Amino acid sequence: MSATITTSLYGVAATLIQIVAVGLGGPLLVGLMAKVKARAEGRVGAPIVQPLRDLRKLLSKERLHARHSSVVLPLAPMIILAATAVAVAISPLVSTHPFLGSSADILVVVYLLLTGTVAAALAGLDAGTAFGGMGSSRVMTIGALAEPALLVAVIALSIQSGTSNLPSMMSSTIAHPDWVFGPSRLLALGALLIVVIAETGRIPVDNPATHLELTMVHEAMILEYAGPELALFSLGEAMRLGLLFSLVANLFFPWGIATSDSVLALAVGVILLMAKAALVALGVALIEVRSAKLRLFRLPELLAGGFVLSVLAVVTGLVTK
Amino acid sequence: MELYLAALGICAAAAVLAAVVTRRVRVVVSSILGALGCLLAGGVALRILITGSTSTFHTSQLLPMSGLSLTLDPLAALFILASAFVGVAACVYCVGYAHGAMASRTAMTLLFVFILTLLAVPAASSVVSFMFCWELMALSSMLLILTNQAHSSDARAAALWYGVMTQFGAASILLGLLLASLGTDQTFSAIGAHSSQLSPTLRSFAFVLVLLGFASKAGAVPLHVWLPKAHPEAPSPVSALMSSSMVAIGVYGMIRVGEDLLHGGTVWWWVSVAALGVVSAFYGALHATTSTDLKRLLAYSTIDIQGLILIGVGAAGVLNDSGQPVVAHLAMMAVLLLMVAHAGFKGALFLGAGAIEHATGTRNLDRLGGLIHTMPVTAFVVGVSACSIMAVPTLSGFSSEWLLLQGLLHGFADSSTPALIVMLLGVIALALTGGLTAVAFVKVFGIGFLGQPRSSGAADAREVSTSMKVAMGWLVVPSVVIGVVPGAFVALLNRASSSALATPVVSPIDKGTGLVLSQLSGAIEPAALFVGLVVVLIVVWAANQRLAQRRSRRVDAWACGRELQTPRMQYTATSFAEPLQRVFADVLRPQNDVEVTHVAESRYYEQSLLYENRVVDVIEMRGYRPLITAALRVGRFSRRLQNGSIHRYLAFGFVALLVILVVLA
Amino acid sequence: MLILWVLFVPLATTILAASVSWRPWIGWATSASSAAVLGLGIALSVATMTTPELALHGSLRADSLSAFMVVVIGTVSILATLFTPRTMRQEMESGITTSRYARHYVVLMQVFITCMLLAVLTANLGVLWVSIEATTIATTFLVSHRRTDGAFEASWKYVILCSVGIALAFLGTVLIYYAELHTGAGVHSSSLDWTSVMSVAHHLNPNVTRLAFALLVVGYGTKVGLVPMHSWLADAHSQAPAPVSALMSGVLLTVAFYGLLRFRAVAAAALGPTYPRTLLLVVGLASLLLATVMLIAQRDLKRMLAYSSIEHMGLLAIGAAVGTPLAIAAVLLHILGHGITKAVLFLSSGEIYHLEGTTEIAKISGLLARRPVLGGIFGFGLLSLVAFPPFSLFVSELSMARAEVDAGLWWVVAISLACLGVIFAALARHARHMLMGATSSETTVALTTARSVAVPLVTGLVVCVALGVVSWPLQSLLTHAAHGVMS
Amino acid sequence: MNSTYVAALELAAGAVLVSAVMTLWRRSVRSIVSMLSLQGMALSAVAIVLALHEHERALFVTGCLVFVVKGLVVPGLLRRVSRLDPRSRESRPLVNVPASLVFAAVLIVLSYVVSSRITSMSPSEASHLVPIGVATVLVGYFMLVTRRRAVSKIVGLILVDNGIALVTFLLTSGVPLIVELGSSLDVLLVVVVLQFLMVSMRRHSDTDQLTEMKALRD
Repeated sequence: MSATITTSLYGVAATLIQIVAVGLGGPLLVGLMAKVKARAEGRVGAPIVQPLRDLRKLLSKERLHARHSSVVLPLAPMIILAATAVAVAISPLVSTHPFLGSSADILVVVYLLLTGTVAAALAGLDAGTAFGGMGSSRVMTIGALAEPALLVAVIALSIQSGTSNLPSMMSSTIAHPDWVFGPSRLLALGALLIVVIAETGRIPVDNPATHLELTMVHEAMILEYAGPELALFSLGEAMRLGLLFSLVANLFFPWGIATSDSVLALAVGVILLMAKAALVALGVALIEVRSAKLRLFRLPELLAGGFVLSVLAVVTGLVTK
Repeated sequence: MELYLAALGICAAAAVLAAVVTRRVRVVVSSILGALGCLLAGGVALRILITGSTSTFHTSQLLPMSGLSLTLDPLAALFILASAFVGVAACVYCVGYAHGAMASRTAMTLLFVFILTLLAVPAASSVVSFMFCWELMALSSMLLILTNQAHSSDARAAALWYGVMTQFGAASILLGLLLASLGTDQTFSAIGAHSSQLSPTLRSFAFVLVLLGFASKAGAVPLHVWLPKAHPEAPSPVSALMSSSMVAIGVYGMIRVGEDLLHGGTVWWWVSVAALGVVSAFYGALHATTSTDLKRLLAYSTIDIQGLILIGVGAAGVLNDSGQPVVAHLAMMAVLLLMVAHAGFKGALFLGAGAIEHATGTRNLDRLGGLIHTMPVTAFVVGVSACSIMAVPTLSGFSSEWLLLQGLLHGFADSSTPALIVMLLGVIALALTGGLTAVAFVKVFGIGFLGQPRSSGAADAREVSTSMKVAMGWLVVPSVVIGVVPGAFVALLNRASSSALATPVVSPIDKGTGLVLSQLSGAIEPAALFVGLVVVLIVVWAANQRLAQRRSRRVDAWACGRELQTPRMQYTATSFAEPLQRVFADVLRPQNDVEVTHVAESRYYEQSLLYENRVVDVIEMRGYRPLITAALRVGRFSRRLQNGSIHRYLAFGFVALLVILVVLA
Repeated sequence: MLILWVLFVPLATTILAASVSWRPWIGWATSASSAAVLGLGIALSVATMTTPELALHGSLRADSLSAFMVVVIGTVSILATLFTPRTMRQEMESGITTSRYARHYVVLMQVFITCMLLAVLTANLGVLWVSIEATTIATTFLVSHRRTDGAFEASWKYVILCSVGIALAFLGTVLIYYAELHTGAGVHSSSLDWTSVMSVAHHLNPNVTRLAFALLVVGYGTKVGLVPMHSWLADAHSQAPAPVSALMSGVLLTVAFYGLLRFRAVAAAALGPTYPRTLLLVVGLASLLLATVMLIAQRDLKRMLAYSSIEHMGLLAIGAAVGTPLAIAAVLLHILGHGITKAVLFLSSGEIYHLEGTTEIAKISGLLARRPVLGGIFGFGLLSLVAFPPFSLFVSELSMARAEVDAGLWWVVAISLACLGVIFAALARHARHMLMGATSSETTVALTTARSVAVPLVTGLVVCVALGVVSWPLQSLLTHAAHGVMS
Repeated sequence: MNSTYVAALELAAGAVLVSAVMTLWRRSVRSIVSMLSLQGMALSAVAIVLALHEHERALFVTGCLVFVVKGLVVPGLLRRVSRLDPRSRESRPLVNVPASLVFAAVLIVLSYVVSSRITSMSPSEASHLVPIGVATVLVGYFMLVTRRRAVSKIVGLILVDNGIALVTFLLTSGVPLIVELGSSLDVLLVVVVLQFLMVSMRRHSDTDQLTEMKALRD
């Protein structure tokens, strides 16, 4: 009985640690990527903690709502945050058995992320402006095209493990180190990277640093956001990024994640998670530096490529089983 | 069984009442009576699902030369339950909705006859009884589509399409059932007991025939063409019933005949079912994203969901045939859950669409907008149902799609090639449609309810009456309940699935509030997720209130500093879906017309520009239209047979006489 | 004695109608006479349930089949005669008819009905032929009743085609008689008596019977409206006054079919089931196919109904081809359902013609909006015609399909169902044009339909529904009749 | 006695067929009607010969009746009708005369083949002649199909009836009831048709009008 209580206490602790880690780490990853990009372009760049400072500043600003907007405007960032936070809470990022680990299904994570996208797209349409509609339309288009690649890639991983339960997937990967470099895994990794880039709105899919009408996607959507709502929105987006990077890292390289209940294991888990996520961020940043943003109507080709990779991953997984 | 018959009787009484009493009484009293009948039927169905009992009824006093046979088993009960649930909503909705042609004697009577047949078809358990109820269902729904025929040529065309398709479908089903019932007294129990003695070819032939008919009713591509015409044109309560219950009965037929009567047959049957599902899901989802007519969009989305259901049915059939009964049950339960969930949210969406049409006079999304301010209840209903259909956790669409994905995922453990192909295609179809559905329903809610009104009708909209709100609210309940505590339905689903599949196994899903598959591997606790989401929302909300200013200020939208913002500058439904339409231009084949009028003085200046964009159903255009043209050509050509010349008429007989003499000589 | 009354009542009415000049009450009297026939038919049915065969002097006899046919004739003729006063009034108002021709009309109608009753009640196959021939003569004048060019053309074609056809049937009857004479059983007394023919049917010379049955199928098939001698049907039905069309389509065709049913039993006994089955299947399917293609691009309302009669006669022929008790019972139910439905449709089409002045489909539209009751009756009649439940044609067609599949003829069912599908599409398309659409500008108010029109027609449809839903009381009679014609 | 009977029977029956073929051959309405009259008489001769041979009084009466009706009355009526029509020739038959005759020959052969199957059951002198009756039916029907004039059509119809009557006499000389009924009703029908024709002629004064009416069509 007491063992159960201890386990759940550790679970709660792990969950809280994960949420805090992703909540802080997400913005830091954004900052890190900006820094890497700046350095690669020969600039000094803002400090890595700049996104956190921005959040604090936005929170203290006046709350402004566009005239024709509805309850969706303030609600959307909260839903994005809530969905992402729950996804973070159930995912084994630091420990293989977080508090809500019973529902730690990778499909749940996928659908929670989709929920965030939907909320964001609705927010873009709420004010009734041309820009918001454009952003929403583009975000949903990209989302609709990225979704198949994401889901099939995830299924490819699940088929290999025989389950879509995240902790089980990770422990089976730990038990079969040879899987990591199998063709199915590599193909799925490729697909997931493309999806992650699309979902987090990075170059070559979207340029987070532009406000140019022709190229912007995400920024157009949040054009009517200001002050605290913008802060929540940005935090939510950053947490999505943190979650995705951490998940990719853990799915393909689960070592270091806490499998036992001890403070030490949790600490190791946090540190290694930070390191792995930072590595992924570094990789994505380097991709960003080396590529130009694609035209909107070239994007389907990229995303279809991701989809094909993921289908190939399933097929090779079945063939080599 | 007596109570079930009483429920049917109450519905019949409502129909008769609607035919004889005055308009005011008709709308209110008969609707309430109808709702009571549905409630009773639903209660009976629920009891059968809980106890797992089966009861039968036969009388030779009805239906000459065969008699009427009814059997209630858990499979039938589940479909009756779903129909009854939507039926209650449709009846209550009618109290506020029925006006004009819908409140007429004929329309109201037919509505209750339609509900009656929806409740009766799953219970019918002999070939003649089944066809009788089935055809009566087709007839009443076809006539209901014609409710507004005086003002809508689309409704007339839709009814014609629907009628012809359903008649060919019924013919196909009839022939299939008659072949399956060779050598029996045509009751389903006798067919089930005897069918294993039929030759495999005959059984397959019978199944293919039956499948064609049921697939057409279920809206499977390419037999779907009637659906996106008929569902939008029917009055909304009827659309809701058609889209949530009637199409499900098509699936019921496949399960009943394929699994129960013909005992699963061979693997390729179910591979073809799944293939139909894959095509339907993708095609439906794609058209849903590009439709701008709200109800047409919902109709295509029905095709999409029906596709997913067919994938599940196909997967269950394949797995059952290849010796994976546990996973087969999982897939079947997923399908049944998805069916029930779909009945709820699609019913609510159609009623919501009806409310919008009622309030604004249009169902063209390009002319709506801003309704969340004037119609908050409708906005809530449509919002929640749209989220459910997009599989947002923790609503019913999510629970059921998750279960379906689990069925497919564990189906990969089966190493037979057909099974793998079905699972793979199923996963791909689910993946492809998930995103497209999200686009479609973000469009519905975002364009329809958010932003500024795009027409005066939308601007002057008022919230609908209480009865309509109650009816819509009633249909939101399953979205939430199935979403949050899907485990509560596992026992019911297991009974229905066991009565469908010949090999009963211990339920693959554990008892509890969530969906825990301990025999396989995988679990979700939507209740916990729901609590988690709510807690985080509250925390974030509280934190936001504490950390930042509480008061908000209304300002003009910034829009990159543009001064003038008119409703016409908003993105419309068409423009919202335009990027996707371009991506899938090869499948959708959109037709674009650009008409430029230049000013007289110079061709470099344009006076006006007309852009028209249409997405027509390619399958209808390329597959059906040529057939119709050919039939008409045959008809016109054969008119020459009877050209009025008596010489020719006499010659027909003379030639026949000579032929007879030569043959007999 | 009952049999004699059945014949006596219409005969007496005939004499009454012939002896006084036209008054509307004579029309009502004919309806009363038809009602009496129906009542006597029911009494006859009840009687035949206990005694399988009622005979009178060896020249008249009634079994369940005859009794059922009397019921059919009675039912349909009530509907048709109820419209006599109305039709005559309308025609006199528009100057088509004078009181003299009205008298002719009523007398001929009664002769027509009497002949049909005689045809089903006679014991002698020769007299059966004679009475059917006599209906030709009566109806020829009824078809030309309006004395327009079209009416003359139609009745000219009708009389020529039917004379040839019925002559062939006569040849067939003679050959059967010849075969009966030479069975070696020493039958010499009763000259084509049904009972005696059936008693020696097993010994009939197969070669002769084969030819005879083929001639009978073509010959009686002419009156039934089966391919290849169907061509008169559309012309005659479209030109005759509505009650006449109703009576012709509703019962005349099926009375001739009754003759075929009798001879089918003889042929089946002499030749085994295959030959009559093949022959009837060929003509039945041919009729069905012809009706299908002719209905697709049909332009005239009454011709549309006429081709639909050909379709239904084809279905009956196919049902008779199967020849199992279930099939025959279904055929009989179909005869009754079709009779009532077709009568309702022809009578309402007569009203439509009266209102619109045309029967061209292209010129009629929005009927439901302008005449909701009449349009509704016509619409539901069409639904009954295309065999939707709960109308009785659904049950009978379904039972025929069952019997056909049981007999191994599933491909026939497949073809029939395909044809029925196309026919449904065609009829629905025409109905869409005629019934639906907006009200034209001139008459925006929906007009009521006279109760004297609506009540009988609605009653007819309700009877169709009742027949299709409730088994009692017809089921046992049908089974009885089916077994009777098999023995 | 027997050989005389056979010869007389064969002669009379042969006359029926010959007159039938002659109607195909001739074009003028008057001679066609004469042929018809001849045929009626030949038919009655067959009946009378049979009646004498079989001692059937009823058949004898029938034969006399046939003589009066088919040999005299009906042709007479036809003559009257045709007098209403100024043109007295079959102008353009659908199949021309030589081809018609060749076809008639084919029909006669066919009827022999068919009849042999029927009469093999109980061969007798009379039933040997059945092919003649069948051939008359076919020739009559052929005429009905291919001749445009209304009068020619009626002649074709009567040929069919006569052929059937011949078959009836030859096959079932014993019981004349239905024979009588049949022939008398046929006559009734023909009279109906004739009356029809007259009414129509009064309206249009042209028999071609009637056969060429094509207003009722699909």
